[in-house]
Amino acid sequence: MTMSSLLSMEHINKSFNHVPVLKNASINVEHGEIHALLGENGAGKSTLMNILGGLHHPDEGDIVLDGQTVEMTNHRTSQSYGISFIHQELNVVSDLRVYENMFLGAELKNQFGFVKVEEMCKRTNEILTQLGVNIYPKAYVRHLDTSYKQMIEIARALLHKSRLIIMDEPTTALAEHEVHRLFALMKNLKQTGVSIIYISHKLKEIEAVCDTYTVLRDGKIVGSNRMKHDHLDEITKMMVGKSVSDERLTESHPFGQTALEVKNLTREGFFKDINFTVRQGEIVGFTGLAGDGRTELFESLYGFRKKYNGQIKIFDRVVTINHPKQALKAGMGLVPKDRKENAIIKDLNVIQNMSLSSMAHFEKAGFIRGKAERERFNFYQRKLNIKVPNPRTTIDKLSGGNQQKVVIAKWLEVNADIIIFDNPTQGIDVGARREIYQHIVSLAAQGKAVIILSSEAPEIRKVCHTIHVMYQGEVTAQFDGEEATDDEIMSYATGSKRGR
Amino acid sequence: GDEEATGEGEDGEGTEDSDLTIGISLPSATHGWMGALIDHAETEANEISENKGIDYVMTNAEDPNEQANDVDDLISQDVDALVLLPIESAALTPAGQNVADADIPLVVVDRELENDAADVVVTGDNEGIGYNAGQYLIDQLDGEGDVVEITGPPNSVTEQRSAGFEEAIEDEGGIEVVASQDGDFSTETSLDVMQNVLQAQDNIDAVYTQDDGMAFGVLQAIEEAGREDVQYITGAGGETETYEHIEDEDSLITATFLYPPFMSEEGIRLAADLAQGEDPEEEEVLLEATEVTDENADEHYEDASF
Amino acid sequence: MAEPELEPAKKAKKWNRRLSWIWTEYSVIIAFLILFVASSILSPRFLEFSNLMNILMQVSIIGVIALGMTMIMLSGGIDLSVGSVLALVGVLTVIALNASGSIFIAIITALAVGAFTGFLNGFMVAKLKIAAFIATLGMMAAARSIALYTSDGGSISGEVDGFSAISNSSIGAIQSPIFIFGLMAVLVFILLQQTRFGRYVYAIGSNEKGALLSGIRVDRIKIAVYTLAGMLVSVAAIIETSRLNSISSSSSGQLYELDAIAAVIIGGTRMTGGRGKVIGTLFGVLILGILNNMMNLMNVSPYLQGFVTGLVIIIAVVFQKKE
Amino acid sequence: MAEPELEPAKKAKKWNRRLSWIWTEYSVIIAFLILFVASSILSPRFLEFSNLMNILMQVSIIGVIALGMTMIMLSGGIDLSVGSVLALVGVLTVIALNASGSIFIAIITALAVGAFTGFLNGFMVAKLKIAAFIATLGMMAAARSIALYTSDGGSISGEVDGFSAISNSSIGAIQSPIFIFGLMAVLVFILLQQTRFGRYVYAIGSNEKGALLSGIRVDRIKIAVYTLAGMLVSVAAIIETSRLNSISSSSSGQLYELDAIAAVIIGGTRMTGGRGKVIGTLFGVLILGILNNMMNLMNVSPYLQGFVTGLVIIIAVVFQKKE
Ligand SMILES: Nc1ncnc2c1ncn2[C@@H]1O[C@H](COP(=O)(O)OP(=O)(O)OP(=O)(O)O)[C@@H](O)[C@H]1O
Ligand SMILES: Nc1ncnc2c1ncn2[C@@H]1O[C@H](COP(=O)(O)OP(=O)(O)OP(=O)(O)O)[C@@H](O)[C@H]1O
Ligand SMILES: [Mg+2]
Ligand SMILES: [Mg+2]
Repeated sequence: MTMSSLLSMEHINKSFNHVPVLKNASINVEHGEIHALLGENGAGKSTLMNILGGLHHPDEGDIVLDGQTVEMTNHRTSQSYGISFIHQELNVVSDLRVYENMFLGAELKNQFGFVKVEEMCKRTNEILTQLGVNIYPKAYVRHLDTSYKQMIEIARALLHKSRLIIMDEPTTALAEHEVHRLFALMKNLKQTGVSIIYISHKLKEIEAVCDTYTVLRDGKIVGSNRMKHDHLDEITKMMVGKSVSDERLTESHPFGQTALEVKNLTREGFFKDINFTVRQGEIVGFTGLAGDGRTELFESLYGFRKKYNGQIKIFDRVVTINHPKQALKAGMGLVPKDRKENAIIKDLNVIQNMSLSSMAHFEKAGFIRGKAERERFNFYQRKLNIKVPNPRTTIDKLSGGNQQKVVIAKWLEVNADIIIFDNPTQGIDVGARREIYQHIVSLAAQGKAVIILSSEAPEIRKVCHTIHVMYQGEVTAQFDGEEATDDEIMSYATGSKRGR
Repeated sequence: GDEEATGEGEDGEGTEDSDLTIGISLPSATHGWMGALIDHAETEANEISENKGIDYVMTNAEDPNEQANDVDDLISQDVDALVLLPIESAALTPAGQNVADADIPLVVVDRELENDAADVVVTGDNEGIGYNAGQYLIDQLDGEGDVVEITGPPNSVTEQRSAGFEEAIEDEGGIEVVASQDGDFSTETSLDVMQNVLQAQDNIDAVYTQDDGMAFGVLQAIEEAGREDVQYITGAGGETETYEHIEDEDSLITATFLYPPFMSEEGIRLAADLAQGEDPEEEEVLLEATEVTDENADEHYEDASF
Repeated sequence: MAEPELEPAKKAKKWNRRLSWIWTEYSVIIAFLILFVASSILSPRFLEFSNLMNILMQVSIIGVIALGMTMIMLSGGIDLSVGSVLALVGVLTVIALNASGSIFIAIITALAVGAFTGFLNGFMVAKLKIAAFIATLGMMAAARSIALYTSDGGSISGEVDGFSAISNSSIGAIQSPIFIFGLMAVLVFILLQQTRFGRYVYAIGSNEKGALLSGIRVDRIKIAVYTLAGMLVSVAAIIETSRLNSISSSSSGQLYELDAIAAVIIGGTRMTGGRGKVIGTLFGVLILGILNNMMNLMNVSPYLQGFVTGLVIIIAVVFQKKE
Repeated sequence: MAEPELEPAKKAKKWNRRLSWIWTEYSVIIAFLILFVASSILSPRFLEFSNLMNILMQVSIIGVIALGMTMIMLSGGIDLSVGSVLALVGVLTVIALNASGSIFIAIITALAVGAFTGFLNGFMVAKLKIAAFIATLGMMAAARSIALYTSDGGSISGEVDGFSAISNSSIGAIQSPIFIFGLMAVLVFILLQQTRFGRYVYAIGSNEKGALLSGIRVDRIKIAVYTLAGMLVSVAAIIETSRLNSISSSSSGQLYELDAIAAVIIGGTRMTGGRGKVIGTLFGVLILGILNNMMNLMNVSPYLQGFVTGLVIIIAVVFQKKE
């Protein structure tokens, strides 16, 4: 250990319910560096950081800060050492206002003990402006989009003068230009001597902003080094244990009949005049910035939001869908975004989460056949490589990425003719991400109509036959998947180009 | 014969002949009168246990079903006599039958059962309270006037006290009940309710309340409103404080009608006798709803204990 | 080589794990056992067969209600109206019984009234989106009021022979209320554990939005839950009315909601829904039953019984392992 | 060019939005106004000054309790023990008063007892992690029990001159309970809206984990909330005891918890916490007060009053705009 290290965590061991999650893991972070912490889903990244943040206690091992061994009794100890933590799961308080969230736990007060509202609003505005977001500080957070909530979490970490900021997948809900702003800010912070531990599954980001990296695999350290341009492939191999190819996944094949046709779909204030068709075997992507209305559009189609004008046809039948159940019956499924809020049922176990939308498959004479459920789950566990200590544990015990895989398994089991994936790879590691897209492609090959919503144009370009770009509730451009370029998509998504 | 029957089983060691137990099943104390009744029962039972060596087991129930359960418990404990104050007469009738079937002497207090399971019945006269209060007000008002009724919460006691009152004033065309509202056997509630009633009624000559505690609330409301029209307030029960009011010339509370909580003492004394194998002297002890006014308040002052 | 040394440690670990699992899942059973053993020591009468049967008999009404409450609370709701609805069902049942002279019609009336009030509760909660606490609080006031109004505040008795036999007969050594309670428990257990409906109830209690997005008709399931719970209240009302061959519009069912909710929570069901088990509720009901029984057996001062009950409820809940 | 055409539409939209905002935030006030106007029409007596003062006077006790309940419910909890604690505080206060002869000591006793029971509630909820419903249910049973025990089930009266002046004096035309209620409302309002403590209460009710991770000492805040609410119950107990110069251990405070909770929810506070306003609670309390007043003024059958109350509670809540 050199004296100059800001942090070193040494020989950390940690088990949950006797299952080892971290095995002799160590990490070393210098002053003023951005350190990437990498690894597959469930590798133990969040767990390691939770130990640093005082949320878990290591079974063995030391935490050394500036040469001194410290005891992280709880998260407040950690905060008192100047460590800020942006958690993987959003932790904003949705019933408070933006500035109240920003200053929660560290309010500015006057000598009478009353809070200084205006001053807090002002500071909030300053920081949010730096991050390039424009939110009214007195707005209630519950009215904001997920990406703004994420920005608020980030801004809050910046507000406190920290020595070390832990960012556990901060960009999963952000659009690309927001990510760029964040990076610029991170680099500024670095200049002032602040260190950052950065966790992400987006290797492009890692390459763009990180100085050093540590790779975890199954709770063990498999490598740690300075970041170099040509390391990415090697890092991937370290993480996954094999190399992952980067080429286009989808092949062109003849499409079947039109599965979904949408005409003039409008919902006041959310989206307007939406027209598109999806044929059997086709993969259609919708991309744009956060708040472009794509989630609202497809939630309306799916019957989750009820009021809209226009016409929806499924296999030439005009349908009215007022409830997700009707959508399912009509042959349409939706894999929602924001898994914690929308997709997982945290008190049900992993198997039960998998079977929830297709109970009919596991029923006999009105009773559930537990064995059939389990067997079906085993099938998906193998197919999607789901890491789970025991399928009877509740799903919230799984790592974020593995939770997402269970959610995907649930919708594969539904076997709908039309499947909408909203941000399906949120928080998924590179290896698994490719696997998930492979499954999506093979669904299309089986004749399903597939729709993918994602802010990550580069990613869906690899899978989609057709890409629609949305801007402020309207479709502004339509591309063929093979010929679209990221730049061009971006210029429509940001509204700098219109009408194509 | 009874004693031998209950002496069966293996509780032989150390058992003496005088090892008798009285079971007492009462409602729980949700208002003052019942609280006083329970208190009297406990005091008397303790006294008997000291003087005569007769133990007791007391249970309290919130509702008729729980009370039926309590009675079952007491039966299975082989008590030697049982004192029962049924929350509801009809509901506890089968339970009373079970007691009789188990050959346990039964003393019923306050409310009668609908069969003849009881060996002795000690009751006050709920209808009498209403009837006597009605008569009293007719006398005082010369058969004419506007009367407000402040009732207890909806239950059979309230029903009887209202029915008696109604019966009394029915024959006198001149008495009109201008409002009848629920004071919940509570001083606080009666105060609030009476405030509102005073607001609505321009003229009130007298207030009939079904409980002394409520009379106090009514009195306070009238005094606060500064109303001169009300001349009489009647209570029911027989609290010490009521007698003070009755003897006080200036107080509007001029009469109450006895419904003494110490009837439980009487019941327990009788049960103790029955447990010892004595026959009851009489099968019905009716504690009359005696009218207490300033003429006879001093006679009853002694007995008041709550 | 290290194997022989590792083995016992491994075994111990496995046992540890199993014990901690039992503890988490079944701490209420342990609490029950402790109370049971303590009671046997404190009172020689406690273990007598007739006393144990008394306890079962006494808990059967609250028990049946608590089964419905378990479903409601698993779905994330609560029902404060059960006591008043019991009185209302009882009153209307006896009226129907006396008017028709038919026990069958009385039972149908009971089930219909319970189902209807339950349906109304569910409708308010699911469709009108009223917080369950307030919707059922309103129902609590309204149902009691109607019961009082239809019976002039008094109690009414059955006048048809045979009605009181429902609760007052025995099957072997077991009185029929105990039997009915057991039967209902099995039915609710199967419903919750073995059917899709049950799965949906848990899902809704755990994450309502997630359940909706999974294609579950959340509204219907909720209405069904309250309706079924209402019907269980009907069953309880039939037991109670028939046991006493009468029902009091004013005092019957008073505070049953608190007993039932307490039993469910002591049994380990989470207030906010999504987690809990019927079996836990059964033991929760038994704990309360033994407690009442013991306080009677030991002649605890009536004024202090509330204190003891409060204390035991809290201890039983603290006792449950927290995550 | 299109501008002039757009303008009026825009304005209308803005108005629309403002109206819908008022509606969302203050629907309880609208409900209140409707009830108020309806009452004035139905009963000519209603609008008399003395009647309005009566109403304020009658709601002051539940009102003070409901203020504390608002804090608790904003933090995501509930307190079923308020009625019993009121009785306990009252009993111990009168005992202290009569023993010491000092009004000051009586008031200190009242505050200490309320604070202590509140602290215990908070401790059970925050530290022992017992669901608030069950913890305060236990306290409800225990407090009533101790009150009954210390006063032998009866009621006790103050024997010190001047104590009853606390509630029975007036400041100008305003009786002191109304004044105390107003003062407490202002204090709680400031506490919740203007201080960091208030902010934390909302945060905890909205997202406890988020609040915890923000470095808020959730446990302490919760304990403080329950303790403060307990002290408000003490204030209510002082008002009540002093008003009648006596307290009944058995009947005082019965069911106050339901009235207070109903007032808070009618006032728009969310059952699960995080959302709500003191001002809403004030109007919730007034709605219940007017309702009781009107039913007495119009001499509604006591049997039916529960029905009317239940109905109005539900209508008032349905009335609130849902998101
Ligand atoms: N509280 C817990 N109880 C039991 N097991 C846990 C708990 N938290 C994490 N785990 C397990 O620890 C392992 C590591 O999880 P962790 O969240 O650290 O993964 P991760 O590397 O952050 O993955 P991801 O990239 O998916 O977020 C997983 O197998 C997970 O199931
Ligand atoms: N109102 C209700 N009353 C009682 N049970 C109900 C009610 N609504 C739904 N259920 C039960 O809940 C379960 C799920 O109902 P749901 O309507 O979601 O099923 P489904 O998958 O649509 O079935 P189907 O295809 O037959 O319509 C079924 O077991 C059903 O019997
Ligand atoms: Mg993670
Ligand atoms: Mg269906």
